Amino acid sequence: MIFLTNLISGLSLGSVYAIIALGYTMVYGISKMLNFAHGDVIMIGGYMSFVMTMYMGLNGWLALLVAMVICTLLGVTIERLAYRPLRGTGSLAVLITAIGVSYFLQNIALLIWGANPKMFTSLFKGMKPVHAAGGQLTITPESILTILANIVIMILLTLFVSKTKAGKAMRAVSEDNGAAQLMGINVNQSISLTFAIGSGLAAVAGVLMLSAYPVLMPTTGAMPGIKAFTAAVFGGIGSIPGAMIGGLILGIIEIFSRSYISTELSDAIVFACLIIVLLVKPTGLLGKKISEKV
Amino acid sequence: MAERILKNIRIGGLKNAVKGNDYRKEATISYAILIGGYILLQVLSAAGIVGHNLQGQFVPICVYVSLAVSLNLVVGISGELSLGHAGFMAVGAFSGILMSRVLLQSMTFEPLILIISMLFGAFMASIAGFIIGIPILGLRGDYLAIVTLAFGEIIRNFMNVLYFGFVDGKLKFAFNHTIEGIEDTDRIITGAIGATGTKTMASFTWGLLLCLFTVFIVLNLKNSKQGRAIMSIRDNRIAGESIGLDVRKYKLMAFVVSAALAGMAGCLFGLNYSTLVPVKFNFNTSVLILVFVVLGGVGNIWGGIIAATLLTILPETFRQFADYRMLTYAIVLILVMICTYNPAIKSRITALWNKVKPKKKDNGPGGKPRKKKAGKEAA
Amino acid sequence: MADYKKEKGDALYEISDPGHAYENRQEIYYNDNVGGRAVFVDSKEQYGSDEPYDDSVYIPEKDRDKAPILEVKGLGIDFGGLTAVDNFNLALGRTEIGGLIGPNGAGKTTIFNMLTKVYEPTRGEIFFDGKSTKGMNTVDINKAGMARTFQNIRLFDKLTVEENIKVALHHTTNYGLIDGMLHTPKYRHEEFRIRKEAMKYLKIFGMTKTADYRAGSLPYGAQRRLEIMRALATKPKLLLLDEPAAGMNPSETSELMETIKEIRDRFQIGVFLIEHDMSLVMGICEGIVVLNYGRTIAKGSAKDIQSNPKVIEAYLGKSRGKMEEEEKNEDIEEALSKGKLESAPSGKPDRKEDE
Amino acid sequence: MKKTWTKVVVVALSCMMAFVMAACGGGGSSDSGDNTLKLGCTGPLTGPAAIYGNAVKNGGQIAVDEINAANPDGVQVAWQVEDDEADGEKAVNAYNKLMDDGMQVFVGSVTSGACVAVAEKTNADRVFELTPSASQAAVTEGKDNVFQLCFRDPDQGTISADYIMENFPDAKVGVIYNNASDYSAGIFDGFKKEMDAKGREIVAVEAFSDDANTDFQAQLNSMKNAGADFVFLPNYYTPVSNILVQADKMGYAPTFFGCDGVDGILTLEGFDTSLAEGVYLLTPFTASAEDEKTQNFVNAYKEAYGEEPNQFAADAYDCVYAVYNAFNAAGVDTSASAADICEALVAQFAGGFSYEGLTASNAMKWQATGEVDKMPAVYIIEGGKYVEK
Repeated sequence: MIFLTNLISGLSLGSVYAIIALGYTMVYGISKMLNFAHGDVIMIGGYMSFVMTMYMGLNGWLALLVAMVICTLLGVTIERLAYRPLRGTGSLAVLITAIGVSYFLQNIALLIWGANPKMFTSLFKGMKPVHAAGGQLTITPESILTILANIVIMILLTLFVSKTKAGKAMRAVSEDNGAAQLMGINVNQSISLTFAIGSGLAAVAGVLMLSAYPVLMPTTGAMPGIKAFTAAVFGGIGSIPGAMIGGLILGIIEIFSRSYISTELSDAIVFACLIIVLLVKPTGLLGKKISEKV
Repeated sequence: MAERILKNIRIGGLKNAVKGNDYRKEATISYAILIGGYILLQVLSAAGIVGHNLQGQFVPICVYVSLAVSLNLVVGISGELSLGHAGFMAVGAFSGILMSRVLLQSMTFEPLILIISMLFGAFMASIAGFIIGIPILGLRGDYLAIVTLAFGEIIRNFMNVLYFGFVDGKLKFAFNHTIEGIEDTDRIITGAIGATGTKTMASFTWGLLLCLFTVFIVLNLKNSKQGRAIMSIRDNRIAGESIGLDVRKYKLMAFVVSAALAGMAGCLFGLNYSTLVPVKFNFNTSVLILVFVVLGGVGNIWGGIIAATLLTILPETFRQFADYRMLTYAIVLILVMICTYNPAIKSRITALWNKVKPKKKDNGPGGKPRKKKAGKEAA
Repeated sequence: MADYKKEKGDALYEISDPGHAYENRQEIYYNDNVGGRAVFVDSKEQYGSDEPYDDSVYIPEKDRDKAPILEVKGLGIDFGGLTAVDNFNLALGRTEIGGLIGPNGAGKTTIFNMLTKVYEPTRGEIFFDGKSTKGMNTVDINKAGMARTFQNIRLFDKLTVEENIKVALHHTTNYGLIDGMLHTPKYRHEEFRIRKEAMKYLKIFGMTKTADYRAGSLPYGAQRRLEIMRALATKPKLLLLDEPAAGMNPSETSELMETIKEIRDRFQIGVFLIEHDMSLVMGICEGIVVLNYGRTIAKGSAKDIQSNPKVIEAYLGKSRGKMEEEEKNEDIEEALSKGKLESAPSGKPDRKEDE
Repeated sequence: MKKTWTKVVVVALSCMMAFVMAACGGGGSSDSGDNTLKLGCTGPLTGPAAIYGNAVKNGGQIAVDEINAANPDGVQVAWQVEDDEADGEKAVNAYNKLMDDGMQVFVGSVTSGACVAVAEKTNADRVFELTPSASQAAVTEGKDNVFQLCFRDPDQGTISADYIMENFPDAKVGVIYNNASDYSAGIFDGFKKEMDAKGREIVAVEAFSDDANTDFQAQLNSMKNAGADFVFLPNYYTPVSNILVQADKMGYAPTFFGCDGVDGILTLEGFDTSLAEGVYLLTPFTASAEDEKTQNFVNAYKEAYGEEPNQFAADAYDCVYAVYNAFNAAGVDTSASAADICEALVAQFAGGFSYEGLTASNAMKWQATGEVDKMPAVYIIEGGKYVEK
């Protein structure tokens, strides 16, 4: 029973990672950059949702919608102002800029909302957790709905990328930027769209994460950001199903190592697993093989 | 066969050709900046012009300069992105502190203790670098970067559960819990609380020596058989293999030397403060060092020296902005990156500069119009 | 040009077997063109009626008293389900200049990649200098004495010309990491020596004045030349050149031809080259292999190849080849002997084998 | 080439600018004509620990404003807080900046790690130091000029252990602590020592780290499985609030016992205070205490900053008053050098000076080692309020 409880909480944590990782992986796929500010977009999404529910009195779901819109705009703005001027100058310059953006978002949140943490009200406040097996097994609505949300997002995203014109354009740009441009695809638009989707998802991930783990601070997004990045690499960065699998596995490893091995070293174990996977499969579980033309 | 030189060979004009790296010039500039800066600051300090705040940063500046130079060995010269440099710094710092505490039991001559501690820190960090280096060398690009990040975090995680201390004058070690029967004052490293009671020995002069040594090693290595091999592999791995370069060996070499130098710098850093916590060596610190390298120009040693100095001082100078300090820092960081790397803005600055600058003929020595090669450098 | 036998079926040679003195071997080496494996047969009667061509290997007379530098038996590689190269056989004399030609996408570079172990062959064996290269990697191959250049030039762009050659000399540069980091007297001595050596190569190729320039910023022709120099600096026994004349004008090409011959003569090594420029191939290659769709379609001297209908067909396409064979033959012969003939039937742009 | 020179110019210009700005900081001097005592403090105003630094900054400011308003003709107090991001290196930088600005007494640092690094400097520079909240033993160790106003971490652990053993003799005690936090690990250290010494078993010990401080289900499950019906939480209120929320979802309801770090949990914005019902905490200060002093402070704080003060703010408030009182008692002049003030204040603090403040039920006194003698009180949260036990 404990095993099952752990499994569910692992899947739920993993689902959060997976949704965040989607943003990482899509942005990486299309612009080959590590967007370290992605975690902080989650934090902004959380604050937005918090502000909407606490100060504006909006319903949680409506607040989520508003947060998604704001994060989408934020993501597009960041791309436009900070990343686009550096496109084509190599991943390092953009990486550092992304870190600058991350500092910026954290500090602006600190200035606006102060250093005191906020307790986030769960999106599923009305629902009660289910206890089974004499209190041994606990199923919280947050965990189940997070897992469900993850699956729905995955399906929608996969459909979007494979079926719609915009999605196909995105794939084309990730495959070959230059060729896509020659084929008349608006590369800027595709990249903006990717950032928009990734950031919108970040807001969803933020709200889901905070529903389960409610402490909201300006630095809330940093560590989940890094973990999700790890998850994206784990699954093969650039691959959408990879992000999902990577996120889930990472969440499960984290919870299980904490439960059965060591609470102190759980992060070390997560990262060690990542290294082992990369040793066996150098481009992650579902990553494309890198081949060099000779 | 007679020594016959092939005739009539046209190699084409060298109009567009660019002179290569001038090692002597690079070294001269680097040493001049270091020694000049040292003398300048010492004079200013003696004259009372430099305040406590800046004086207090002399050692950390030296440490960061040294870290930037050593990271440049991996990022610039070997061409791999490393996000775990702070991990090696941590290994060097904690093992160096440990060594200094042990030596202080029996020795009193501080310079010798400092040197031995730094060498020990470098040694331990190089071992860490070696262990980490072996598995990751088959990886490339961003995958290698994430693994260095992961290792940096693992090292820090382990530091959180490491305990060292003296019990009855003997060095004891524990893992995951406190040491039995230890007095507070005999603790050396206490898990997440870190190292306390360290005797501070670092000084600006030691910092300068560290920087000089690091620059000396890195520049020498660059201009040697090994350095050329490392750079060749960066420029073209397949061609490197085709002329018989053992890619793994040379990558490992760059990694280990860089780790050792980082360990040395970490040790000096550790011995500059009476306390040191493992959290100090988190991802942010790794990134900070990377920012020095990128801002100073990937592969450019003296650029890294200046960038490290500048970016260490910068947040302090922003104290007058009070609450907006770190926000200002973030904005400056973004703007500087865009200004130095965006092709359009860059060319505008260049044009502006050309108007001001006295005319010079031809490509001067050391000229490196990198144009759009930044992408390649980064890859 | 070195003398070698041109008659069909005549040019049999005695091959060496690893571990045995080649003199002891008396077997005659043929090739089963259909079965995909090299076989040893006593006579060529086994060949069916389906227009067998002689797949025996030509070795220039001057090299026949020595074991071939390179022997390839039944080499093949599959990518996924696709057979890129199949049943490739070759023997190359110690100081022979051999040519490998074929339309784009025929698998020429793939063969080079297999020889240098960039790709591990799926089938077949490679004997270099009498030793099987099984289990060797690219680095080992180079250490054993095979050096190559690349179709798309692969220089160490940010290093200077001189450094590019010094890197290639690293095996003979005798100092360790500590010497390198501290610049000990040993370092100085060795660096002085290899600098002189590097300059010697530059002098041979007339490129001394480029020594301090970045390799990546040199004009194209100089880059090609530097790549050859760099390969030579590893002191190979066999030099593989992948389209050395690509992008060169006719006069540069003829200079290159001289250079290649000069290299062979001066260093007494074998040269095996891929080239589309027929003037170069026909001009200097002593033995030529023609490849199409991963299979050998012809072997022999320049003259054999020029008149081989299969070669003509491969270069012009089947229907035209057959229908207009009579009329076209002469033109093609002319083209083959004089100029470039790069178009392939598939018409695909120059494909670089990958994955 | 052009690029290089562009860079050189940009870099050189900004370098010069930075040096000028940094050097300018050194212009301040201590002997300003007016009768002002310059207090300085460093604390995390940004980063994950920003809440503590900001509380100290604000709490100190309240005390300073009160003092300055009360004695317009007497000694005035200036209060300057610099950001140290809870990092030793930055703290030393911030301290040096304060020195440049003419600080005479150091009332910091806020966090232990940073404070130990700074204490080394104040000891060398002979600047009197009274820290509001750096509770590690190493802060004062071997430094005659450094005093603490807060409990030492291990002492809190010891007192907690004693209280638990006395009042909950049958409870099965589990502990969840932050092994990456010196505060938490320090308290646990003292707690475990005391429990071991008295032969009381701890049924389960689980740790977490700052990097993984969101999901506590594994730790809570482990507590549950070990049968712990009493969980000691020597943590700050942020993780504690998280733990309470998750325990509630799991349906796990042991008695929770926290230390002074838990104070503030009731005013956490958005927190459902019903979850904290029945939580014990051992703290020298709560904002709901009814004495006049506390109420005045709390009201002033709320008015100025729109939130309830936590223990850090109260500590800072006490620190400023303690230093101010001791300074007046010592009879030094504000024009004296920091070193002279230091000697006078050390003599006061080590010589039986006592101060009645917000953060102790008795009058605080200091030992020469820098430790404070004060008694904490145990509170229980009932009806959304701290009720003294």
